[in-house]
Amino acid sequence: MNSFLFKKSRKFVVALTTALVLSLTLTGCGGAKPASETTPAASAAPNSVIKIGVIIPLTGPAARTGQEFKDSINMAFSEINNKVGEHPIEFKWIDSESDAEKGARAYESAIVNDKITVGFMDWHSWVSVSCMEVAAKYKMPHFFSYGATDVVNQKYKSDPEKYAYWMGKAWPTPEKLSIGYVSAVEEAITKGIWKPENKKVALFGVDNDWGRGFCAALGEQYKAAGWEVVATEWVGLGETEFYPLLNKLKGLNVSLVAGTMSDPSSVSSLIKQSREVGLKSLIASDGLGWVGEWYKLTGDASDYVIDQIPQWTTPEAKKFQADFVAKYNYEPGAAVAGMSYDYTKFLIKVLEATEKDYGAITTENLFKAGKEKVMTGQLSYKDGILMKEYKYTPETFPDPVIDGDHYMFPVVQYFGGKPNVIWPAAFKDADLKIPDNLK
Amino acid sequence: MDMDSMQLFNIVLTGVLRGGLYALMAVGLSLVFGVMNIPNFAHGEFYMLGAYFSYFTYTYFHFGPISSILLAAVGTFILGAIAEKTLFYPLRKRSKKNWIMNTFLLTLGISIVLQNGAKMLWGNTYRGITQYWPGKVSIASFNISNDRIAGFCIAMVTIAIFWLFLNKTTMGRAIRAVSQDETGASIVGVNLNVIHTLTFALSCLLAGLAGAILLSISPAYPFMGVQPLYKSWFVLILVGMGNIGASIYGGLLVGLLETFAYMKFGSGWQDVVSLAIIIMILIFKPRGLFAKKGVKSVSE
Amino acid sequence: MEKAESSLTKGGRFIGKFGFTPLSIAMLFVLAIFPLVLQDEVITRLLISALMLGALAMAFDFTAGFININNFGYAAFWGVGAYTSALLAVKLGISPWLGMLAGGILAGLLGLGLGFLTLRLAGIFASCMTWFVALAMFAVTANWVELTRGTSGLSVPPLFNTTGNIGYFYTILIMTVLTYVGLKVIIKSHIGTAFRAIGQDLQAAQASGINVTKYKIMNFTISCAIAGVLGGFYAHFVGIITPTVMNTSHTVEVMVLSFVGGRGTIWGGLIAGLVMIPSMEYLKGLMELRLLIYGVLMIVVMIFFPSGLAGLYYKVVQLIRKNASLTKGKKEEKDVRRAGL
Amino acid sequence: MILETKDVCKRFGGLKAVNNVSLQVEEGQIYGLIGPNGAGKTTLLNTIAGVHPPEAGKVFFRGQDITGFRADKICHTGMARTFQIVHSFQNMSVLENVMVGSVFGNRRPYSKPAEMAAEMLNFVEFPLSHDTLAGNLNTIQLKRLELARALATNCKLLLLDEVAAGLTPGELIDLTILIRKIRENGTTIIMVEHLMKLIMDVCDRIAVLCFGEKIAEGTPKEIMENEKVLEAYLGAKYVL
Repeated sequence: MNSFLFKKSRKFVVALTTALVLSLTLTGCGGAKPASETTPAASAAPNSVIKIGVIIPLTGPAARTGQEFKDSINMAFSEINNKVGEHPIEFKWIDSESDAEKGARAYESAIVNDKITVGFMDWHSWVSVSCMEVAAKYKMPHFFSYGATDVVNQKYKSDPEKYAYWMGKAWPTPEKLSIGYVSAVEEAITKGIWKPENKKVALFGVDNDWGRGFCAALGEQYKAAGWEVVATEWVGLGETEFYPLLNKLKGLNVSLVAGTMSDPSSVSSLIKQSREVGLKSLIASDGLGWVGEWYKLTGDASDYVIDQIPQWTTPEAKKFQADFVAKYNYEPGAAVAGMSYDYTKFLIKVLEATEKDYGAITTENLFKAGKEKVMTGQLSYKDGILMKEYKYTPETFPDPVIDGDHYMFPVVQYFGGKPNVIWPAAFKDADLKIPDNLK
Repeated sequence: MDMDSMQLFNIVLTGVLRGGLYALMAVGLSLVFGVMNIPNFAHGEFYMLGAYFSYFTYTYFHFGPISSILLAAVGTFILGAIAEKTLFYPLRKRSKKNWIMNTFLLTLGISIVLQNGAKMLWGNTYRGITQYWPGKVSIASFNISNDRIAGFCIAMVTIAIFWLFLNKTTMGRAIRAVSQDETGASIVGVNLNVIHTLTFALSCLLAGLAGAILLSISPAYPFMGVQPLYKSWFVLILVGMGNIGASIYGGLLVGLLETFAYMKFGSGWQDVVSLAIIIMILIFKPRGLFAKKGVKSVSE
Repeated sequence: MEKAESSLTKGGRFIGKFGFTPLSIAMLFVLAIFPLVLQDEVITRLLISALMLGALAMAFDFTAGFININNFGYAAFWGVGAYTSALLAVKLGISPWLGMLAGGILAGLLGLGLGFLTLRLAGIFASCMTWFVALAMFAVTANWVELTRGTSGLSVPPLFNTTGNIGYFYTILIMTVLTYVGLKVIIKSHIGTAFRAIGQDLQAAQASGINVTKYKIMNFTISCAIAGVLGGFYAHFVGIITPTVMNTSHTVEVMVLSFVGGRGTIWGGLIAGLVMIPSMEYLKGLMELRLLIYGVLMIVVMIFFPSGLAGLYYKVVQLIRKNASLTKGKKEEKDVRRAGL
Repeated sequence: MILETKDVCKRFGGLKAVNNVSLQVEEGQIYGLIGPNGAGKTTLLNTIAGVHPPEAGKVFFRGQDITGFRADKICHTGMARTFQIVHSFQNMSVLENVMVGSVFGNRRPYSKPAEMAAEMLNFVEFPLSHDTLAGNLNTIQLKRLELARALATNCKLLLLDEVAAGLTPGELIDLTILIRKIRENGTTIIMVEHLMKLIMDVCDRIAVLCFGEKIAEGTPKEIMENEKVLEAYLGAKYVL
């Protein structure tokens, strides 16, 4: 009886201790907050810390992308010793877990508990939409989120006053870019480089906001150029089996297969298998080069494939790429790591301008700077490693200005894993090449 | 060939190739459910581990394709045995009450641990290879990569060996005996602990083998196991739980069904269509398609 | 557990009818004034999440812990409620409050239909079928772009036009309490006896005249309807929904809560929600390690504490009673025996 | 006639568990079903009680064709049963267990099901407190509990499946008295039993099953003298 009781009570003590520790942790974390209700004046001091809240998916399905964001942002800031002027920079990595609710909650927590000075970045459109609400509520300027699709634009336009805190998208709605695919192909046809058997195109897209938006736009643009869209195929995220799809496309006998997929395993499988089944079409695969390791996965099957993507073309870009590999030991993708590096530099520029023009780097002043300088196009960023100029105007807002002189992805064709820029004319390395079996 | 028969040939060809690997996965899942009554939701994670094993042996240690794949099988076998000994064995010792549900949640926990453990260890990078055996084979106007043919053959040979093992060896007979009547088997002197460990490890081996074979098609990634898991459950429900032999047909059938739905309705709707069909089948045949004596009925 | 109540006063017996004890009333009171005292939006938001998932876990337990069927497609019903309410508000301008109700009704009807299809099947098979149907529902939501905007997501008008979270908090608090009381009242009624009988011994239940299928479907429908209403709340709370609300991962989240809390108790899931959701949030810095801990916790609970937090609580109660009885002298053995279960 | 089966058949796979069995049970009888192991007694009982419908043949209860009725519906028509391997609701109290019968087993539920349940527990002389948890009972106690639960459905016909297994001689006497008492209250009983002593003591009529077929029927005395029966039992012994 006694030993039984002893055994039980030991369990009880363990349980009680656990409960106690747990509740203490919770109250400890929770209780600390009201006490640190500091005034904004503290952050206005000359060498006060600037806290940047970066929303990225660090866990969950898109964690790979989040990692690239994190590393490239760290790189950009480490180049200025994590200091803007006299102000040390501190990051608050806000894990969105690719979930609208968790993202919004984490963002709110970063604003309230961690007292971030400014918000930065984001990857998913749906996280953007729910975080826009939080930014508006706390009047927190949030710069350069990727969340590209039209839901974000629509939300912004529904109440530009309220959502003015969502300071510009880093990636425009897909249709603004995709025209490159049409232009590049049309150019080759007019030049007589390619005489396609027919003007039939089949589209494929990853089955999410990105893929749907992109294919819808691309379809319209091809139709406008006189092409017939004979099929549109949606592919589940993470799908790696494309024999049925490819054989179907092969049966349709189209000259061109164009589309996009966002995860590397899918897109590399598609490309590899297109070679295996002997698909006789030119392939335009948007996003093949998004993640660094793609060539290891596709091998030479990627030859002749067209992609529209920022490239490590400039010497600065190549240097960044090499530095990145040296530091983090994996291949960065230009569209993620490269662009987020540029946008981080842009943010630094905004921070510096705010200090210069408005006196102190505070949340309020950053909002003012954003509204008065960035949104109007007065403040733009020209030293990017990928784009000529990152600029917003009231007309394009929340998207950046898209054209050959500003923000434009070149269209490239891969050979041996290396890109040849084939469009626009200004950057051109070479003409479009047509595989032998298509001539 | 005219268009229609081309289509049909296409469906059959891709469906069979795809189904062969579903079968490999499903046989393992079915085995563990039939013998141990464990609905294993961590099966996909052993598939994932198999892919990683063969990736590392192939690219880092430069083993040949066959030995990489075999090493992956051995590796997952050992991991499976460890998992059984350290997790399921203690649970069985403690209580068999509500066993199916408890083990179901236990495997869910294992799956979370393995996924995130893999992510911590190997990061979020996709680790794949272009091909084990470069080149392709042409049948009529269709091309199939050597990897797929080889993969399908390995899957079929494995299943054949496995079948022989279950039916012709003492150990295999013991496993089957346990699946039919655990108490009866233990009375005639079958050591249940050994059988359970062996069964679980074998099931993991099959999953790991599938992951290794498919490495050139789907690169190793911490969360790659989810889809194959869905698919193998699909197969299991369709043919009747614990019906190990029928899982092979079931795998092929689901492969064909999916390819068909894929062709006719597009990728987005393929799950809906094949599900609808499976639900219809189950309404009329609640014991699954290949009901036979001793199969656990899905109906009460 | 019923025994403890019988010795209480009249008032105690009254609240006991609704499944409360003085302790739980006190806890509820603390919870209710917590956001007012603390005035912290983040904690309030966290509590809203915890309550919502806790309520879902309770409704999940209503099926899993009583009729012994794990609705592995639970998140899909939650999602159906979310989409129904959201679409009614977006397309027809219907008030979110009515929308939530409609979401509940639609989810309940779907549960009814699915129940007819699957509940003839035994345990794990029924679970698998609900899971497959949920996967199909997910695919339909993602592919029916004209209606749902597919994976782009649907912007949803908020429930309150204020910036604070306090309104949401009290809404979900009331919904949670109503869920709890409603489920508890059902459980304590004869219908509840039928559920428990089915869950504990199907054959005996049937032989004693219980129409097993009818009660299973009834149970399933109620549980799904609650998920629907809560889904409606979620949609208007978070402001955007994508088909990912129907993801299996959400079902797993709810299931873990209800199992860690303790099966067949109803309140276990809520307590687990209130303990685990904040803990997970504060462990966020650990990244994958946090999920690893989560997995390990599940394994440990399944092997060593299959009765969950509730089991732990009853053990504590049993211990206290035992100590009391030791001082008071000998008490009836059966009391102690009962408290253990 | 309260129950009649006409040429009932039930197969499992290729095995004919019950083959063309016809029984007639008169109201107020205690009817015994005996036979060697695997003779199909429990299967026959299950077929009558609606656990699985017969593949061929008909079952009539109080003049009504109940073939293929679900178990719960059959219970509502006034037929209750106990199980060979006891089935109870482990996490419910004894009283609640019996209340399941009194609440759901009757077509018209009692206004006071708890009292009815308590009455039934007293009737079967349940030895422990009514709020003991069923999970804590031993098999003998569970059998009593099952009996009370079946009686609480206010049945006209009671099917007993090996209710005496494992009893001491003293308990057996109690049970014999109890079974007679149940019959005196107007309930007909069909019992499957291995204990010959009990069967011969209480039964009015006995049917003998062997390999799924009815090989004999009659009064206890007739059965004891039936050669086929002796052969079946002896034969069975040799097989064993």
